[in-house]
Amino acid sequence: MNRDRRQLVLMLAPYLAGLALLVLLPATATMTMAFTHTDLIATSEFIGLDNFAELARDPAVHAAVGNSLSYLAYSVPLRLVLAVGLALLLHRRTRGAGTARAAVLLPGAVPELAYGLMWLWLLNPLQGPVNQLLLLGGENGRTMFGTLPPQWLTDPEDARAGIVLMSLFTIGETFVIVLTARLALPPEAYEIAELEGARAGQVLRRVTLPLLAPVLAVLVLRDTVASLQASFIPALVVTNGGPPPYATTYLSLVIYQEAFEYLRYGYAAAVAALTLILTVMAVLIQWRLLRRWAYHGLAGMGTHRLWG
Amino acid sequence: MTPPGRAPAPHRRRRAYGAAAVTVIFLSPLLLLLTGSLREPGQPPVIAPPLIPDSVGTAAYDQAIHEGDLVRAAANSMIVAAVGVPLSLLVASLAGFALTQLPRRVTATVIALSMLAMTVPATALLLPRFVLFRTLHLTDTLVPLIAPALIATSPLYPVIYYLAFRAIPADSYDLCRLADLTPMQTWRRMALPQVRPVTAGLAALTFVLTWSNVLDPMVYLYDRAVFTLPLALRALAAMDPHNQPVFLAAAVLTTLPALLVIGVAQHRFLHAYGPEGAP
Amino acid sequence: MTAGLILRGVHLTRGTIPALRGIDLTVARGELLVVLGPSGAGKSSLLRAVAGLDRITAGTVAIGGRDVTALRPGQRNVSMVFQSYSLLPHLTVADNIAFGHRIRGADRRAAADRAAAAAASVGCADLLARRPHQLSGGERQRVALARALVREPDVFLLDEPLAHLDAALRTSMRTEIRAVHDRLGTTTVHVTHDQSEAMALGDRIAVLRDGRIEQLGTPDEVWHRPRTRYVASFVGAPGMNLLPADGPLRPPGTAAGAELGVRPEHVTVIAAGSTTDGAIGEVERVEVLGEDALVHLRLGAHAVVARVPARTRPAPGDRVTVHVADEHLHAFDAITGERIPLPAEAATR
Amino acid sequence: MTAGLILRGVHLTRGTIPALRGIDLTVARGELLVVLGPSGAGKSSLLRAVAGLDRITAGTVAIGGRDVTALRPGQRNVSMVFQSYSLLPHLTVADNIAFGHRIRGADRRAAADRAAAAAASVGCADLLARRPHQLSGGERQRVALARALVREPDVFLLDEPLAHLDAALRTSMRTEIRAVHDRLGTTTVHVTHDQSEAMALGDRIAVLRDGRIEQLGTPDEVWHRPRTRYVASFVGAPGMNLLPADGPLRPPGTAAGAELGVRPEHVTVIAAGSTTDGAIGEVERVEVLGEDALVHLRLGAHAVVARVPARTRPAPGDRVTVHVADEHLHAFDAITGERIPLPAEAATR
Amino acid sequence: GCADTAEQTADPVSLLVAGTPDELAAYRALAAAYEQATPGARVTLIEASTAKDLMTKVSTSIAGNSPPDLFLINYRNYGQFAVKGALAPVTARLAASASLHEQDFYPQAMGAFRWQGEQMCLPQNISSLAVYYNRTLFKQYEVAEPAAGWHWNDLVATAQALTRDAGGRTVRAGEPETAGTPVAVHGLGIAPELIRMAPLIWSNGGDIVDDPNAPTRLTLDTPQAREVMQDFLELPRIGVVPSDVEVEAQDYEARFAAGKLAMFVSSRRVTTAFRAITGFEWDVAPLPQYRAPANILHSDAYCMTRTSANQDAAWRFLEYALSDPGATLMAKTGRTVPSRISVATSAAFLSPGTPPGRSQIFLDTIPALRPVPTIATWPEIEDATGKVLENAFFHGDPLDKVIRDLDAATRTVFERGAASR
Ligand SMILES: Nc1ncnc2c1ncn2[C@@H]1O[C@H](COP(=O)(O)OP(=O)(O)OP(=O)(O)O)[C@@H](O)[C@H]1O
Ligand SMILES: Nc1ncnc2c1ncn2[C@@H]1O[C@H](COP(=O)(O)OP(=O)(O)OP(=O)(O)O)[C@@H](O)[C@H]1O
Ligand SMILES: [Mg+2]
Ligand SMILES: [Mg+2]
Repeated sequence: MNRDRRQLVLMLAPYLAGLALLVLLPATATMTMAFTHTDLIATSEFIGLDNFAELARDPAVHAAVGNSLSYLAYSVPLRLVLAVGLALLLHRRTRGAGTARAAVLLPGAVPELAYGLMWLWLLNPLQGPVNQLLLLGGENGRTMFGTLPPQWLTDPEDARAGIVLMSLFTIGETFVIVLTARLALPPEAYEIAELEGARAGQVLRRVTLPLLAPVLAVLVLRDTVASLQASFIPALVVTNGGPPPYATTYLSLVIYQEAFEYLRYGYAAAVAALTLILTVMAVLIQWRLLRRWAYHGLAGMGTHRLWG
Repeated sequence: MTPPGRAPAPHRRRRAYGAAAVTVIFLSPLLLLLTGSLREPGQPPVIAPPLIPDSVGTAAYDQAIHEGDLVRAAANSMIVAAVGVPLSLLVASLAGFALTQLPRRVTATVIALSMLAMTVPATALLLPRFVLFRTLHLTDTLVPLIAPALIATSPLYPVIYYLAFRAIPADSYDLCRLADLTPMQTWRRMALPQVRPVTAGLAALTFVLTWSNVLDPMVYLYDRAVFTLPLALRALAAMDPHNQPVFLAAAVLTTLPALLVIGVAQHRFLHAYGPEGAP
Repeated sequence: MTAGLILRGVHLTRGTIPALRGIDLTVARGELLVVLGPSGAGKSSLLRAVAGLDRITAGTVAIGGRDVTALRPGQRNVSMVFQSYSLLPHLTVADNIAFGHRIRGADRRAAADRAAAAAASVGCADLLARRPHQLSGGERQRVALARALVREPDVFLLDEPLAHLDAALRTSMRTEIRAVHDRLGTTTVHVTHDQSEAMALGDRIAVLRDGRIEQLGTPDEVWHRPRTRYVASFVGAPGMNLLPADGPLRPPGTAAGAELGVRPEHVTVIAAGSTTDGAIGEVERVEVLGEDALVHLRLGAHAVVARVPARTRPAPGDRVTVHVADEHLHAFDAITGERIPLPAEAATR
Repeated sequence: MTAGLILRGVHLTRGTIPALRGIDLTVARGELLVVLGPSGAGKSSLLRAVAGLDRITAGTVAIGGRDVTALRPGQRNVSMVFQSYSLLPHLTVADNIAFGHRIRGADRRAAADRAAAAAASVGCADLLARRPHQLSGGERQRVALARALVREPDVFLLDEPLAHLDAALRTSMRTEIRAVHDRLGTTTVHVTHDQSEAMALGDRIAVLRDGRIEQLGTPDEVWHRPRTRYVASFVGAPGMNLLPADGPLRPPGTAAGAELGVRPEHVTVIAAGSTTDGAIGEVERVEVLGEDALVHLRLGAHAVVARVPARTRPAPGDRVTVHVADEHLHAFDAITGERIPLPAEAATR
Repeated sequence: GCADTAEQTADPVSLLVAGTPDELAAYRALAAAYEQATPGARVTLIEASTAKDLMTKVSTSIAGNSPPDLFLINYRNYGQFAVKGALAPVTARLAASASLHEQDFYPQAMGAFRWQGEQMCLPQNISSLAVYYNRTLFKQYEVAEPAAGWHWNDLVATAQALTRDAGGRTVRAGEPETAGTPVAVHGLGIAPELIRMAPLIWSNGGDIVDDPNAPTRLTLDTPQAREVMQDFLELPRIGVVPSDVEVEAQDYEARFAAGKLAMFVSSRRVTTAFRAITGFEWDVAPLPQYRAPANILHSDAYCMTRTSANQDAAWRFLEYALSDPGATLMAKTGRTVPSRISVATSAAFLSPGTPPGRSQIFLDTIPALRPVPTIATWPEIEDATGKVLENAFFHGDPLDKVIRDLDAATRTVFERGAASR
């Protein structure tokens, strides 16, 4: 047993080393700075919980927490549903499926600045294709739903919706992971469902989703985590944190600004700590909800520990 | 060769239409970038480029390659990807495999740590990592850009591998144990080949992440000679608005290798064992 | 009354391999047809064609008088046991069995009750809460059977549903299948390798070979009047001994190019010398199977197997006289393999 | 000579279920032991315990005189056929068979040649290039068998390796297994549900029940002297009829609390009235199995099965006289189920 | 101060700069020219693309104890470094220099980089606000071109005269007959930012902070400042500036380049971009005033890091970079107004024949230039006020509320700034 156990540990070692060296250690270093006044240039003094006291009063942080949480609430479910839907649509060999898969992945590969620019065009309030489309069915400058077209870049609500919309096009990662998980599901399970005359919805609910449950659970958690630190570059290009004062200021943007523009590293670390706490809380809540559901399924048929 | 699918014809047709619609929805916005890049640089900026370009020219591409020093940047990016992506997949799959075999407590801990690692905002890591690489005298080399391969580029990927390896029937593991395979051999001969779709998918994702990594090079790279594509692109993005086509051309050029990798990888998704891709 | 199941000119290709090549088959409503055939003959493919799991490349399938060729499996109302059980890994035994009912919108309680009853009928009542990977092979197979039997379809398709069960359980499951079948009067196609199962269970037996039906008849017919040499040698454990007509056994009036067949059960072995009526052979090997023994004999250049009571078996190396009554001989065309009526047989007609 | 395989007090728990509860077993070197037992009895668990795939909770395992209890499976040098085949989906048939050899560093060509030979011996020579999902159930099983037989281990562990094969193939595979076993002289543990396979193949038979060995003996012993009522009823298809000693059959000198057993093969059925020596029963149902028929009789309150030649079978509803020779009767303690010597038996000792 | 002066060919001098590709190319040319002019010297250019990237690089590298020897920074950001002692003063070196003299540079620029009596950095350029205008439009609608000394009200009137619909008719907000008519050309584009209002407030005799040397709060509640704010925030109501939606659809710069904006208040930066304009003629005019001429300083400077191990070599490079040939190289980009008087007044900057024809106004305004206060938290103050002002500008908040909000948003920031000095 020893030889195998040693090898297993070796197999895990690079990752653990990376994790410790590149994430855990740096993260700890930063987090300790949350209790200091650090400006990266000269001083660094311990100030206890002052940073936290300040961020409790900081309107930017308030707004960012609200924005990040609302982004999480909308984007996580929407992204997941869309990614799963697309993965299930495209997992089979049909004409055009390959192209479509590549198409879904591609937005994630477009450089962020260009991607932001593209959305700036798309969401252009006057001439943007998105609004042009919305105006198609309507008349008198109203959309097909009879509402005024959204002001993606100037109205706070619409701007946040715009950011969520943007996020829906970068689901490549979730999509690919669901797709590969779906490909690994046993065809026999589907034959059984087919024989029983299960409708598409029932197959989804009773076979596919439960079998994918562990993967989906992980993806939900990951997306939650990611959405609380959503890459701010496209958002920055498109809305620059506004419309004012803080309509699309997310936590990640606050951290970056405080740390590297205002050189308030200690304070940024406190915001990062806050983000971390929020994320861990969100993840724990979700995990409680997901755990029972995700226990079986793909993992259910899993192997037992062998060399343990 | 396409084996007879089980779905009856109308089903398949509907799926084909769906695929076409998805392609259109996801690709047409990107067309804007393409047509934007085909405009003549130096003209007044437009509100948005037309979907169908009025005049087509590649002047922007020439200028981009020249001013952005894209060839050298691409070479640097290639080096990073060529070393980083395989290394990252190796780390991820080895770790994912080990997790299926180690005691449950270890697994749970490592997965929790991975989740925690994903939780840490990237900006919070920037400075300590800089200090770390600086201490190791590795700034201004490509090493810090390859280093994230050690955490599998994203701590999500070992977990995904873990789930994939877990889904392999226990029998297959038993077989390998009977044949006295070491965990390493089991990983290489039995487990890894069975999760090829996962490897292909994660290869594409890892490549995209590595290829478009901009925060790390921004901090670690000083010398223009080691700039990677995202940095070169960032420089071009700072150009005046009338030179936007140049930036877009560079963006398109930057995207092309990723497109290639995605295309190849997605081809591999299909290549699973079994009628529907399942083992 | 319309037939329960009709296949006409059914062809099916799996991958590049033609698994079925022209199956014409009519199963009466309420009939239990057993399908026999060597490994790879296309038995599972036949069931899959009926269920609609694989698209047939030619021909038509009708169930209960309804052409289902173009219908999806779910629309065909068949219930199937897969050769490899095929349980849903994420469901408990109870949920696996109740799956079909739940899909059809049955109330959770009612479905659970029926599942429990079905599990009890296959002796798995205490496994309801387990998941498939926690079951032994035979237990999985029984759960799969329960899942199929719990429904009331137009056709049962059972692919070696008892292969992993012990003899006792197999007998009782066989009875259970028959009982369900008789109670519901459901047309059933049952694939098995077990001869006694085939004989005991089947109203008729279809012998499949290389994607074609070699013989279709009652167990009696298949046993006593194999239509071809192949069926003769395939049915029975072991199958008929086949010898050239000019070999050691030489019944009167056999065509020259024929081959003779005789079941091991009909080969009488007597200690050599006690009578001269028969050929002289040597015992090569003896296998005892409980009450009976298989005696492997060498008659000149030919190998012959005899099934004799274990108590009176000869010992290896013994020289014995081998005797076969004329009425137990079968003749087949040496080239086509088709059955040729023998005088003795012709007389009984 | 050391024993090929020794298990002492082996306990094994799967999940929370005690699958083996105290197995003591010695298999001689070169012996072929057949394991019989009902579904869920622990047969597969026994093989897994020997292979080391599951850690035993108590006891020791020794292979070829070497205590392997603490060794990992790979160090035990066993070769196994899994009940569910366990083929690797990404490898071709050839590579699946060659898997073990390639791992051990065998030259690619040599391994391929051996794989081809092994495939040919199980009749899969033309499937070498296919992948498992392109095979029929029986073909998969044969490939699994080939993969096990291609090696030369200290112990073969075969878990129902022939379950999905037709009778003809099963007979020839059985011969193949025996041949390999005889050639290599390898200790073999073979799980099967097929009685004739057990009888034909096994040097000895172990009957497992609920994780314990109920009887261990030669096929003859198990058949003729079942150690318990359970073995009596389990072995045979169908097993022994069991009747109370004060029931319709009443041999001289039976203890009051005993149960009598008689194999269906030994129940003689004669048209009622032709003789008065025996009990009178009524025929309830008749199953024809080729040459034989099973006659289900009712003797007063008791059900009895008789195996009679199909030609002389009675019809359902017939009233018949049932006779059993005394020497064919077995007696068991009604409470413990243990065998009780009968006078007739005692005499033959 | 532990530099090895003897060794000329020691470590190369590292210079961190940010800019567009053409600016970076100019720096590269500068470095090359220096290396050629000074045998054995080497310069390593560290290129960032934007000012933000530069800040990130400077801060991480200083924190990581590997700062560049020199970096280029805007004086509005330089306060954080000056205050925290990250910079090496150059007062003594300048005094001792044979080639560089204080009087070679515009004092307004030099002053902005002086901190507690020390010259912390040497300015590379000196820019200011100007009104870019579309001369073709002025001619077409026969509106008089702006002249030096014009008043804010003149600007507004001019803007009104130039705000036209697609048919060329003037559009006036509030006039019923033109209500709802889409505006094709707006009269004026000006970003609602503190640094745009500041010169106007100064011009009106007010100030933006209580004490320019040690600011503790904004003083926008003075009558002088109020008047300017009032006028400024009125612009959208008058309808001469594009609405927020229109700005988001097309920003001022693009709007001007597209000929849809008659006047645009900006610094020298946009010149290069506008030189690509072919569709119409354009020029620059001085910033309008209230009572007295006033303008705001835009300037970048070379700063030397205190922990640099190579300060002497760095200084030698500085001497070259700010010399006539060095400064001329940088002036050729056209983006900036050179801080070196001799170069600013040469053809290298004034570049006769290329627009803007009235480049001289950038020099003329120099005497009226004022810097914003040097305080560590100035970037934060700009961001915070920007948000309030943008809201007020486009949504028409009442003036009192705006001033209150501005004060509330900046008080603590000023406090922090004061604390860190
Ligand atoms: N993974 C498991 N988890 C829990 N219980 C199990 C598991 N596998 C088998 N069992 C239980 O252990 C007992 C022995 O199982 P085993 O597989 O050894 O039976 P078996 O004799 O091989 O039966 P079969 O003939 O049906 O294959 C059974 O009661 C079974 O339900
Ligand atoms: N997915 C597949 N792809 C290609 N060939 C296949 C596939 N499945 C089965 N075959 C082939 O089709 C033929 C018929 O297979 P089928 O499964 O119907 O046999 P079967 O009669 O059920 O055999 P068994 O008794 O071994 O289960 C066989 O030759 C088999 O090799
Ligand atoms: Mg089959
Ligand atoms: Mg078993």
